[in-house]
Amino acid sequence: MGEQPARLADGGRIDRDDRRRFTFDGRAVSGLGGDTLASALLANGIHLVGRSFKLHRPRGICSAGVEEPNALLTLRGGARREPNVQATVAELWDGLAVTSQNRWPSLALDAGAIGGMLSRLLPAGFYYKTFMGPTRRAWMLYEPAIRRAAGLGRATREPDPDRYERRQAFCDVLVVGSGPAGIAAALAAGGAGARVILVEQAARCGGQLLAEPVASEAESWRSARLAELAGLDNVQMLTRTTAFGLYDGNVVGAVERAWDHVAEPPPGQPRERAWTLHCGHVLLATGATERPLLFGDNDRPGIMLASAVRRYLHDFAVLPGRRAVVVTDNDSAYPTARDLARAGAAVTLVDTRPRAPAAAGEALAGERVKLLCDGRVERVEGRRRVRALAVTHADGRTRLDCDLVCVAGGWSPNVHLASHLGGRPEYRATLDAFVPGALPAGQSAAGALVGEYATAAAIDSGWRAGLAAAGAPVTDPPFAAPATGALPPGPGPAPRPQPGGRGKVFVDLQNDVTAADVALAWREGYRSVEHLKRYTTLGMGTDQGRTSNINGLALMASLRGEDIPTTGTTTFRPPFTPVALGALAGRRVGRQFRPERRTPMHDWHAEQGAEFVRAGPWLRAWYYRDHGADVDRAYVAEMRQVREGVGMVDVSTLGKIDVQGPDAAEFLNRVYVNGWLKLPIGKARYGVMLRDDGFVFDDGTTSRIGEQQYFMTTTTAEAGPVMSWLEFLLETAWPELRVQVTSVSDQWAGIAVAGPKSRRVLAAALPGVDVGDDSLPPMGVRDAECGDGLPVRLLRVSFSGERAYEVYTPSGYGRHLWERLLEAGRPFGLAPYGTEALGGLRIEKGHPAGPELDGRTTLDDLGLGRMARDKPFVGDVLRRRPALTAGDRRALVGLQPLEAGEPLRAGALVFPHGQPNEGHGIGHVTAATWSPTLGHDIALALVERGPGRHGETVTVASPVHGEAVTARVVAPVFIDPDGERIHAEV
Amino acid sequence: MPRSEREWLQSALAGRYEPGVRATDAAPGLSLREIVDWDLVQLAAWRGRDDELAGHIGSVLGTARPAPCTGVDADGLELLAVAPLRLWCVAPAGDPRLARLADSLDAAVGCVTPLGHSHARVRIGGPAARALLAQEIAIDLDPAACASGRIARTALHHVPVLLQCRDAAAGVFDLYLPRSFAASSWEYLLDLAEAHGYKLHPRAGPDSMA
Amino acid sequence: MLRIRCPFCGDRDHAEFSYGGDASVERPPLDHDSREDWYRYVFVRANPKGRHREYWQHVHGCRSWLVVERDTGSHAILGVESAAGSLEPARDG
Amino acid sequence: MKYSAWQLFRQALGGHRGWTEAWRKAEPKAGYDVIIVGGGGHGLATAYYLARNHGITNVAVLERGWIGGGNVGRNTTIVRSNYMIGGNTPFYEWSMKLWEGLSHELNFNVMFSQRGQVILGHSADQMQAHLRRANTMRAHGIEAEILDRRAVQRELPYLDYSQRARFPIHGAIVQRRAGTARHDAVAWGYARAADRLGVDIIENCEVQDFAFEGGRITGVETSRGTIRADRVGLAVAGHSSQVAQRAGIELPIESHVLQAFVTEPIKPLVDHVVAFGAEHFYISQSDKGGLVFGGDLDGYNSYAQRGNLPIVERVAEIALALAPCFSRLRLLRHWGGVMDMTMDGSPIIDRTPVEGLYFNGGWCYGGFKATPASGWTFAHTIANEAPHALNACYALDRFRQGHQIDEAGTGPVPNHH
Repeated sequence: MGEQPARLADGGRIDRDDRRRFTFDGRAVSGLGGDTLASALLANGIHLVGRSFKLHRPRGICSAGVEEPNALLTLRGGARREPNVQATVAELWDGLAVTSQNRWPSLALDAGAIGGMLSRLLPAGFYYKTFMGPTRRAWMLYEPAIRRAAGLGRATREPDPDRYERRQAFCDVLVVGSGPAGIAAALAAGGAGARVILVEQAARCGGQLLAEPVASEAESWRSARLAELAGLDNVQMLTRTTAFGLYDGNVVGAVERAWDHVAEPPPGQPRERAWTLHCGHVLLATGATERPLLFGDNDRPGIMLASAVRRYLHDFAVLPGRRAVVVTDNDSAYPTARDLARAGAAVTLVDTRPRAPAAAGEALAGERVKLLCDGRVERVEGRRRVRALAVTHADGRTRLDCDLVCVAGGWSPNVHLASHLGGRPEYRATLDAFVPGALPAGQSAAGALVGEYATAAAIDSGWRAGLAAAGAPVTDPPFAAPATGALPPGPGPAPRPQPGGRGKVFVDLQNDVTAADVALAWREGYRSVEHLKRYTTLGMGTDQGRTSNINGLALMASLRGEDIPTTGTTTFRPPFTPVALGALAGRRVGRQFRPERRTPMHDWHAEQGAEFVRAGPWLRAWYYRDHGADVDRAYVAEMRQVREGVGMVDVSTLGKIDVQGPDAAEFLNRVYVNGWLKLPIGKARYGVMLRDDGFVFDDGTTSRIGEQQYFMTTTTAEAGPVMSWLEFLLETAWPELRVQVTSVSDQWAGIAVAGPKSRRVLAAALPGVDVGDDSLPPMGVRDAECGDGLPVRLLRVSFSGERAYEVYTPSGYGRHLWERLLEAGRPFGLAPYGTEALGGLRIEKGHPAGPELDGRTTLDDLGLGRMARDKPFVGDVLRRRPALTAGDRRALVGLQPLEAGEPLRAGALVFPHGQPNEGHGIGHVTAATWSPTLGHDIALALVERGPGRHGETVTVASPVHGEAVTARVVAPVFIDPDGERIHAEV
Repeated sequence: MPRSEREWLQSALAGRYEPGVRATDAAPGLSLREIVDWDLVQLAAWRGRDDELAGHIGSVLGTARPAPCTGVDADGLELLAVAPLRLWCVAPAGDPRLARLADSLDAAVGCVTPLGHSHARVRIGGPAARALLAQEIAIDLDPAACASGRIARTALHHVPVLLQCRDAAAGVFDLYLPRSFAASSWEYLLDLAEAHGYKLHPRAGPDSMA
Repeated sequence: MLRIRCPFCGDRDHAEFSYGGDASVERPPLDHDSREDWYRYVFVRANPKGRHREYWQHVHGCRSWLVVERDTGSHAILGVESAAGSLEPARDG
Repeated sequence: MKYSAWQLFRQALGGHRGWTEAWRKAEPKAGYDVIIVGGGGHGLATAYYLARNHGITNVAVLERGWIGGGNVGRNTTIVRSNYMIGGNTPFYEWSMKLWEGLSHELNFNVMFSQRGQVILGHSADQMQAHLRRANTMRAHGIEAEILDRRAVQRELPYLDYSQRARFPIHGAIVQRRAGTARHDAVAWGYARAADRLGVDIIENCEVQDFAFEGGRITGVETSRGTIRADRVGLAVAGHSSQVAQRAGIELPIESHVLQAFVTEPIKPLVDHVVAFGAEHFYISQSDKGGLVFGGDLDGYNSYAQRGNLPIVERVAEIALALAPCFSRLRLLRHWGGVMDMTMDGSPIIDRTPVEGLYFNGGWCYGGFKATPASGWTFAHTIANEAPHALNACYALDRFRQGHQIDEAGTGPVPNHH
């Protein structure tokens, strides 16, 4: 076969000087710049491009756009491999490699077709009725085979090498679609001064105008108007951009295939760009889609939509067949017959109507087209390509040799976007189609979408809608509508030809749903449109049933003996056409998936070989590799360091809130369970907050800095929620309080220096600052400035139980303070420690933390009940509900193994000793650590009636590890119960 | 500011800031710079006392309070109306007027919170500045909708930031990034900027142009 | 995509706000000791289909708490005011 | 007519003209012993078990539209029983046991695929939480495994184990018996099986009001007239507040929209149900080949069965954080379902203050997997006018008493569960 044998000598909007080579299933072929993959394949006489989903029937190219149900191909390879790409949408580039799908070993002979021969055993929903035996788990035997058989193309398993972007944009008027109506609308709104964005999913603007010859009035109109648009700097035109969804607030999601029409995007450029369009007005000019006809074997390659064939003729200069039969039930296919004849094809036109209306007849005047009226297709010959058509008609029965069949079953407006917000499309009998129902303010529709099929009418409706959208007075278009070769479907629809003829009558080509399947669904009672759809999978394909919905609906309606509107329609869901997940994610991939929070000392930790742990958005130093090969060795060394000498830990992640105002004390007194009215300046206090429902919310230390100024700290995890909660109370519950709260978490770096040598380290590091116990006793607070001017805030608080201080400084100085302390601490053996050691130290002291503050514990559960004062505070009323005060609640205890060597682990369960370890047990271990001080594992646990069980032995089980350790319940303070070490110094 | 403080002070972008040009073609679409040597204090009024706060501003600076979501420039000291009852006062480090604004505020009117260390500040200019910001920020930055002096506290990929339009005509913006997020957000911005090409200038003070 | 007109910041995107739930339930005074009333405030919801007064915080903006009136069937936003009340009226962004 | 391969063969010979209605198109009778309001999975299952377990066959299921049109036909079809908190663990495990025999029980293939659910852990703390969950399951005789990073990589090689992962995978908790089922088939299967036991399934019949007599319910007013009933059970999750209100019952429930997503069909890629650990996201592959996934609620009260763009984008981001190779896969459809969100994230199956009126709802995310046990226990509660041991904890009054069943620990904030 010669090169591009079906390419016409002239015409088309392709670039004949730009020859592009590509391969189809390994076969080298060529096309031209401006081709789609489909037009290039057709130019090479290739119709058979795939096998159907269920029955593996040979399938060809059926359309010229996003409605394509059949021609799904796999593009590219390796990491860029993409299955299920519509050949009618993909643009051709030089070097493109294309493979067909769902066939083995080859497209021509496909083993799967055997399944097709068994098709009588595979009616709609057959799988609900079988595969249930022999065993209860039988489905697990059948499923793998069924999964392999299903699923169209194969996806890559490699990470995507391409970039994607998101973009926000704002406009007064968004016009969706660049057909005659869309172009007129954009010109009208743009001319009226509105900020306009026009989106067109194809590479070329023009919509149905692209089906007109390049040498035509329509084409000159198209180019003139596009030039005018390009001249308006308040109009932005986005081609290759699909408006995929209409969302609340007149927001439209659109995806621009910016660099998907080349082998690889240029460096730095995105393959696709997802636009979020914030629109004052959304004007839909999304056009209409032609419907196929129902007859036996109507799925054979070579059977195409009439409008698509005309588009291939004039936009791509491709003649898809030389012996054509056009079968139509309306006028709109007559121009296709005429133009095929003019292009040199032998054409027969079969009109299902008794006689052709005058307008239609004129279109054929003087053309060599044979016209047969009152026609019906009886039989289709040919498997991999249509060979002949047997038709009955007014004058009898004829067998028509052919290699192309153009079908025209009327038009369906593309109402998808118009119904994304729940608006029900409404059926218009005169069109035998659904059009958008009433649209909300800020949205309108024009052109074929509202049934204005004639070019002039479409242009006029677009122009008026455009002016209205821009809020401008409505005038007549300043330009005359072009005469075109197109014809509207004609006066009213003829009665739908009933499906007939031999062979399967396909309604949904992609999902292999036949007229018989629809009848079966009806017979079995799946009669509501949704049941029909779900039972037969009608319209559930990647084409969202663009060519099948109405035909299926009409069949069901006639079976129910109702009209179409009574039978109803299914809702259309976004996206309008499938959207790559990569485009939706934009650059928020890999490390940039979520932002990271780092402390001012982060880089130091990294440089010094810290292993980091993720705490929400934060990265925290978990342990330092210098201190041990793995976390278990390192944290023990770090704990020992604190108990025996001095260590320091980065606590900058703590939430810090500046609380100021004449009523600040009263405010704290309401949000904390304990008392705050008498806290003197220069003192800190531990506080606990409850939720309204009486469970513990958060805890932390709050210091009184000045007469009406407090410095609140929260846990790292709850910093954000606590801040919002305080703001909520101040703005909604107690607006009368004169209090301002400001997050200062990022203003301050924080370092805890802990251990018997901590005071001496501070004295050395902070010249001129008195850190003596008189000026800084336990729970003392001081703002101070070092001799050299370094500002610090000192808190004498201890999480470890040792003498300890928290030192804060403005975060810009954080690393300096850290290094200064390290330097000054060297003589004392100061070493940093990480969060693992921090956790171990607090377990030894029994301080509740994250694992105990799990949102399900009460003050009493945590042994903090005595903190509550007799005053109103948030959560006080509901914490007294029966279930929260019941005696059998799980409360905090310590656990230690009877045998020193035995392990205790967080996540283990606690059972009564000597009873089977079944059910929920009497408690669970919340935190566990090796205690270097005691030389064995210790744990904190929440255990029923915990405090009453001190001394009891229990079983601590981790069935996952096959462990059951006998342990003793003890008080949750393992070392220094009298708290003397906070004074200790060496 | 005193020499010693300069040595102590570390930018949140330290280690992630290498001035130079990153662009595929000769003309980078973006000009980026970290702004340093500035200070920030927040003045907040108790509810119902914001007029007195405005009076206080007037008496110290002789300027009127800025309208919501705008800033006014009192020869180098910028007042930004960032929230109800709240003003940010931004000035070159060591500007004595900051201290005066803070120290002389009547405690019966409102309170002062130093926030000078809580943000990193970057200046974004060049023809692609709006395009860059529009990749993440859902605010209409068209000069007609966002004039010079306009500010907006908004979100940049989950991070609360303050965006200031310094020059609508030239398309120059300042971004205040919360310190703990700054390094991460900066890495993200540079990644987005690759699509446009950028020139990263050496750090400079508030008065430097992009 | 909800666009909420913050009285202070103007028209802003969904992503800048966090939801605070039903604003029609009245919070009992702190010293109000009726467990039943607190139970109803914390747990019981009218959950209307249609107009709904609800709290949103402009958490990535000025951090104001707002009372938004929104239709839970159509998501149409019918009004926005600051929860604390004492702000200037809604202004354009 | 019994379904079987043999039957399929016989019908094929007759051109499939012999198949009969899966369930009768029943006309409402004047009265019933029990009326179930709501023809979703739970309502149909309840009717089935009323007939099967309690011999109560004079039952009608009233459905406003078409059966299975609510969340049973909109969810992401995940079935699991890996619950940790008292009450939940045994209930969902009983449901799992019923799932394992369901296709046989109903003679309708619900395609229950026990492909295993893998929940990832991204930190030591998270793995500790997983360990407690796994131990709780084991102690209840429910199989559960903890996998380390290597083992996860062996089984799910397509996830992100690279340096660029923002939340590196530390390990996972696995329940092998968990999986997916064909959601529509569950509704149709229960409907057909209930119908065969004599239950009337009445579609396009909206309940508009209730009839009382001396504080006891006596029937319902519907779009197709008044229907008497001794007992009425509500199973209208998503719209519980709306319906219960007409019976004067207040609920601790808000309605929120949860979105679901499906990609184009591809050949087998994801063989398990996989849940991301750092944010809420779960994914599996349908037998047709589409990747089915979901994430968080949109996060504000809604009765609109559609969601918004922010969640669509967030879910796509998480999908790629989980498996970068998903990037070029295309989203085919996304839709929304209206959830009853309770104040503790757990359901309600109980009597109500109105005599003869029973309530089943508040299913939050958990409704689909619970369908069999929900029907089983609700039927028991209605038949015996007292809860079954398995649903005693799901009492309507538990919030007043403080018996919150808060698996997430996020407190009385419906959109945080």
